[in-house]
Amino acid sequence: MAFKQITSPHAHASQNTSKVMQLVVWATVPGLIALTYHFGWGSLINVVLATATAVIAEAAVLQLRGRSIAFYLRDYSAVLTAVLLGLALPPLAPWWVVVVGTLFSIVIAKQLYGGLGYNPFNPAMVGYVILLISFPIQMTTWITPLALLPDGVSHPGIIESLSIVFAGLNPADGVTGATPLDSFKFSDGLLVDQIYAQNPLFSQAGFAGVGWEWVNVGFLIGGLILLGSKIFTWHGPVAMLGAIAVMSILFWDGGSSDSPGSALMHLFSGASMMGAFFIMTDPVSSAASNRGRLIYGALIGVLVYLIRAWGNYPDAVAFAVLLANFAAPFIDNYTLPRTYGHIDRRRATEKEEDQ
Amino acid sequence: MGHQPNDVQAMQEFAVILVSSILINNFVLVQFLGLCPFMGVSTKLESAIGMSAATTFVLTLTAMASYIVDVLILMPLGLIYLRTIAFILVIAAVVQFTKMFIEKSSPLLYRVLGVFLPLITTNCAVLGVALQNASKDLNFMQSSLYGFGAGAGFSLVLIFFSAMRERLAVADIPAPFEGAAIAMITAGLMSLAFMGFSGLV
Amino acid sequence: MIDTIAQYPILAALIALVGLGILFGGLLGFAAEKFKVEGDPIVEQIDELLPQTQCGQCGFPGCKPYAESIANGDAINKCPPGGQTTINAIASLLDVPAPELDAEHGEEADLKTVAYIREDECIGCTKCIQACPVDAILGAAKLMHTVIADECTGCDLCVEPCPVDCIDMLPVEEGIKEWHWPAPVAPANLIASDRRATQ
Amino acid sequence: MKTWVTPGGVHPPENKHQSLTLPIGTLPLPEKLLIPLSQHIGAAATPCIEVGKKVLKGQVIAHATGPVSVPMHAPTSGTITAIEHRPIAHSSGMLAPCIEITSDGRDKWKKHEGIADYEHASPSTLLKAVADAGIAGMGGAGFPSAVKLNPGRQRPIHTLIVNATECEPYITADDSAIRERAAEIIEGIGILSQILGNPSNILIGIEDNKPEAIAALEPLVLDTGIRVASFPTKYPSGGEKQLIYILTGKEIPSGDLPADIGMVCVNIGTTYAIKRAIVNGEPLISRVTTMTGDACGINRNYDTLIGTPVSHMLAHSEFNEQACSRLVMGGPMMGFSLTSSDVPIVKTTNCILAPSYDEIPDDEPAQACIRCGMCAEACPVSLLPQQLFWYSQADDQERLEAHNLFDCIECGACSYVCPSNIPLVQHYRHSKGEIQKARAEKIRSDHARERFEFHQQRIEQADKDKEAKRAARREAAEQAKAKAKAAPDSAAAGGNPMGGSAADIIAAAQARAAAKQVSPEQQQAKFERSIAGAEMRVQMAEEKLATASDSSTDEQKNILNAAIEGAKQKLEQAKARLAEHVEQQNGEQVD
Repeated sequence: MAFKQITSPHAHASQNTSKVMQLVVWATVPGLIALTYHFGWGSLINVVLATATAVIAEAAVLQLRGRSIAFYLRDYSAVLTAVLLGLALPPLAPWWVVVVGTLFSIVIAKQLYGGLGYNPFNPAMVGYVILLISFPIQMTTWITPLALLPDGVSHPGIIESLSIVFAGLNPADGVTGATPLDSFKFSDGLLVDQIYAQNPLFSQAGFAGVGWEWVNVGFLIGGLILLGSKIFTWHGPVAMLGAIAVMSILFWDGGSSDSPGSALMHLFSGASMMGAFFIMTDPVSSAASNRGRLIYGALIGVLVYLIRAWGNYPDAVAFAVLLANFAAPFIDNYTLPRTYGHIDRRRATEKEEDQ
Repeated sequence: MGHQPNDVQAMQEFAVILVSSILINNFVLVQFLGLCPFMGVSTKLESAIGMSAATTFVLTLTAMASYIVDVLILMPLGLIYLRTIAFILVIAAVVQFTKMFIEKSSPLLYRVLGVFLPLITTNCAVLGVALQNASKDLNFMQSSLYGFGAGAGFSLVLIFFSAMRERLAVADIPAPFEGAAIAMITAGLMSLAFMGFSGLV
Repeated sequence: MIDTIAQYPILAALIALVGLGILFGGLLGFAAEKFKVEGDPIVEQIDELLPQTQCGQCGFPGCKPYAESIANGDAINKCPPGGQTTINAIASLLDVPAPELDAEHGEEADLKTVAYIREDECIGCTKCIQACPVDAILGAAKLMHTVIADECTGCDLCVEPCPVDCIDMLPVEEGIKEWHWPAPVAPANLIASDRRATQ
Repeated sequence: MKTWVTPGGVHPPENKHQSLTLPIGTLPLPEKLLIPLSQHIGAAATPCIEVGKKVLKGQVIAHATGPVSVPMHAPTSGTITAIEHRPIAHSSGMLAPCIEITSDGRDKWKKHEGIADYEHASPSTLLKAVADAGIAGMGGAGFPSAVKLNPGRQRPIHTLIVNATECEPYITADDSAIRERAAEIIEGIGILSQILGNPSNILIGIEDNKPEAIAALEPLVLDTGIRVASFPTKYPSGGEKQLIYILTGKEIPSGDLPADIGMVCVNIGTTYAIKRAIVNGEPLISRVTTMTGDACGINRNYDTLIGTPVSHMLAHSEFNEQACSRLVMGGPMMGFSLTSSDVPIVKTTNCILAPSYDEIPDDEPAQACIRCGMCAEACPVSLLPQQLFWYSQADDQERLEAHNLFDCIECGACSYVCPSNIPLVQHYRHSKGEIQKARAEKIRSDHARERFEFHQQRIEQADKDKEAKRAARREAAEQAKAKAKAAPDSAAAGGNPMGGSAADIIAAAQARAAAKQVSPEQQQAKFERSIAGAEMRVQMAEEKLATASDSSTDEQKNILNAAIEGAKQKLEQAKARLAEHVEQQNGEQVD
């Protein structure tokens, strides 16, 4: 009788990459709901449009490379990238913004490097940064949160939203506005308390910024679900959020006009939570070991704060993630865990074992 | 901030120069200077570290030497128009000196750096530092620091980049993009990320 | 003095540049003396990476001379016994791109071979003994010779001189102790890779 | 009792209940048994019987080769029918030397008895008995027990750990052995302790998923100093290094053995074999093996003779080949797949697993590694499997070693959790093999270099020697030549009457030099002798001519005449030279 020669182990856990990716996609739902509730249909349209673009782009590249399209599409990584990019883009952004960003994400940042598993940079963030630098106006036009809409104005309905996105119609007055980080950054000469009192984005907020705080809570919930299902370890997100908190407490000067803002505001504004749980946890482009992820996360946190506080960009998660991606392979070389039976950690560049 | 004591102010100034030269005006990723060693010596981490050390050394030394030549010789004699040629002379001498030093102290590094070591002479980053120093009217300390910062910035991105390229060596990159092509794309994406530093300081 | 010179810009420029030249020339002259280098330790490192078959397929009488030649800038792809692995290792040492094996010097053998003398046919001429670069052949004039298989590098230098063609290069058999798992192969229909197609 | 927790680990479904419903059984005697000569780590045993010979059960059929080796014994009585290469239980599916015994069906033991009064026997006597019984570690690695139990004086053993962990799913061989043979096992541990010089600490490490086994052991260890340490179930806890850490919190330094930190770890099956060897005098010829998996109708443990073909076992377990997805020797995590069911059970075989496709489906194609890090979380020795995989693909041996590839115990936890179905362990095994090959080649090439350098030196030396010899010979030749020149040999001197002036001078000088050495009287005698000789030759030639004149042809006569003429000439010359010589002598005397 003849049998197959197969390497051990023979047993296999039920987890697989497609399931992981799908779970991450589902975990964005609380955040998406919050976005849709507070900012209208725009985000949902972004997500759908980006997903369609991503799947087509990925299939096209795979076709060009002569790979099995079905096999690679089934890993859902393109969908995940598109969903994350769609969530990060401003709602009701023109369709070409979404399409261009997604194309850059999938084609340049992912497929040129060989596809899933090989991309050194987070594809969604590459797409985002390219858009931010190329189309600053479209990228900084946000929607006013539901609670702050002027009387008689509401978010555009689904049909109207579609025509804004695809036909270039202008949304009604008052529907677009600044984000909390934006308005905070450009309120020079005002004390923090004054900003909080004068700007409805803060004065009518629960604890950080109208609408935004709930979006962040939504992503936090999704992130905790993923953490609970052991999709990633706590090291990265905790290090990143911790670093943001520590930096903002360190530089909180009691609320002077130079103050870059409170820890609470930084943690629950902009893309903090989404960055911490959905962007920087992208394992492909992050550091490999737990210790490496602590350093990697902290680096992102520090960079986010630095750029938010003193740089030109009000939100900095995308830049910070890309910069940390750049550093990740280097971090990996010097953060190997201590292996059983060894006294010290080793460096990846070590030539021979020191006996 | 004008009321703060002088040394604190000086310290802040130095910090600004460093941050500016390392991150915001990074010679490679923002000013696009010194790209040939950046692409050429980044396939291996070890040689990248060696190249970084050599370049930083040369940059600092050149910044100092060119300052001295500029202030003590060119300015008094009204020969500012000779800056470029005088600086090139300075750079050539410093690089040659570094080359001899490395050849003696680390033959393998010497071999690994190969043609790029003498090429530091023509590394535009070096001349760039000397000329920028002169045009910015920095003093001796500031010039040296600027030179060192430029070297540190170069080292930072070169070392990170080489660690990344080592990883890319295994990636399943489409054939037309293998090697230098994907490295250029990576450098481009990096430079994109470095735009995030603009406005800092 | 400075004023005088400053009045004649050409003179000033001349003096400044010549002065600088002399200054740096002196400095470099001093450095050249101080950091004088003798010998080339890289040869040893290259020699370490060569397979030491001493087969001479590279055109040099042994591995060491080839190592010296590489250190002096010769091509690194002339060693068929080492094959691509050796080329890659040297390329990595010298940090140059790894070329493919130069077919002019021979092809990389898939299997390691050792010489084997058909002892019945051996006439005891000692020609192969003289050809062997590692003294792996035992025997004396008019007596049958034999190869010490463990010492044989598989260079096949002994095959040519044998007047009765009684030397075969036989592949070394891989026993159960030498066996190790092959690398897993990706399913063919998934990776119809463009990368491999170009190679 | 305090236990420690190893990093990583996984919790695969245990699947142990199937094979525990029935007690340990025995199989009918197989017709043919196949005993591989290498069932252990170390040198293969050397056969000491010939084909055709009859053997009794327990009789030695192969001797140990060297110190790290074990002998083999006939598992049953019968005839040796072959000593040749056969497929054995090895991942490669390759052949290896085996001894085949055709059973005579009588299963007749050779005479055997244990060591009476073993409690008072010396450790060396006991060790010899263990070695002679052919016992090698039965947990999986198969390290010769007698070697392991003899760490030497400089490594005193303070802790003896008995490994009853059996952390792999499906396997219940140790569990059922403890349930049924606890007393004998404890006796075996006592013997081990005696051999090791009564270590202060004796622990039985067992996972808490075997409550029956723990219950069987606990009453027996009271007042023996042995402690039963149970700890939470996790795979892999049964690795020697892992178990030592779990029980003592100590790590074995990389590359060292447990004995280097004063510990010895022995599988619980081995302790039973040692008891049987010492007390009953039985060599290791059978072991408990689990037969399990859904492709078999009967799942249970068997007391199997070493050498029993797997096919025999399957045949008695209602095996359904169509339903079987693969055939595994060992457990689902570390066992290796068998390509043929003809291979025999060996001393290290604790389980034969014949799973159905539902239990263990065919492997799915590997997807890209997304560096998710689940493997690193599962790794029990804190490696970074994703990095190892990356460098294994790149064949970057330097980085692999820097990432401690050789500390990988190949437990398979990383592959088990990998969401992309990457056969990580196979990558590591491949890379380990490649690195070992490279190391061996490095040694070979260094050796070749030495030999080449020596060769060159030798050639150089030989050339030098040759040159020196040639120089010496040249000198000797010149001297000889000088002698010859000086000697007024008739042919030499006479053949050259009109040489060049320079040559004449030299010849003269040489002649003078020679003349000084030879006394004139001697020379005169020599000349006279040559004259006498020449006269003789002339005479003989003339006689010949006289006798030949009647019968010979003109031609022959001419030759003879010429010879006479020549001889006469020589005679003349010799006379002339004598005269010259005498004249010279006189002249010299005058001078």
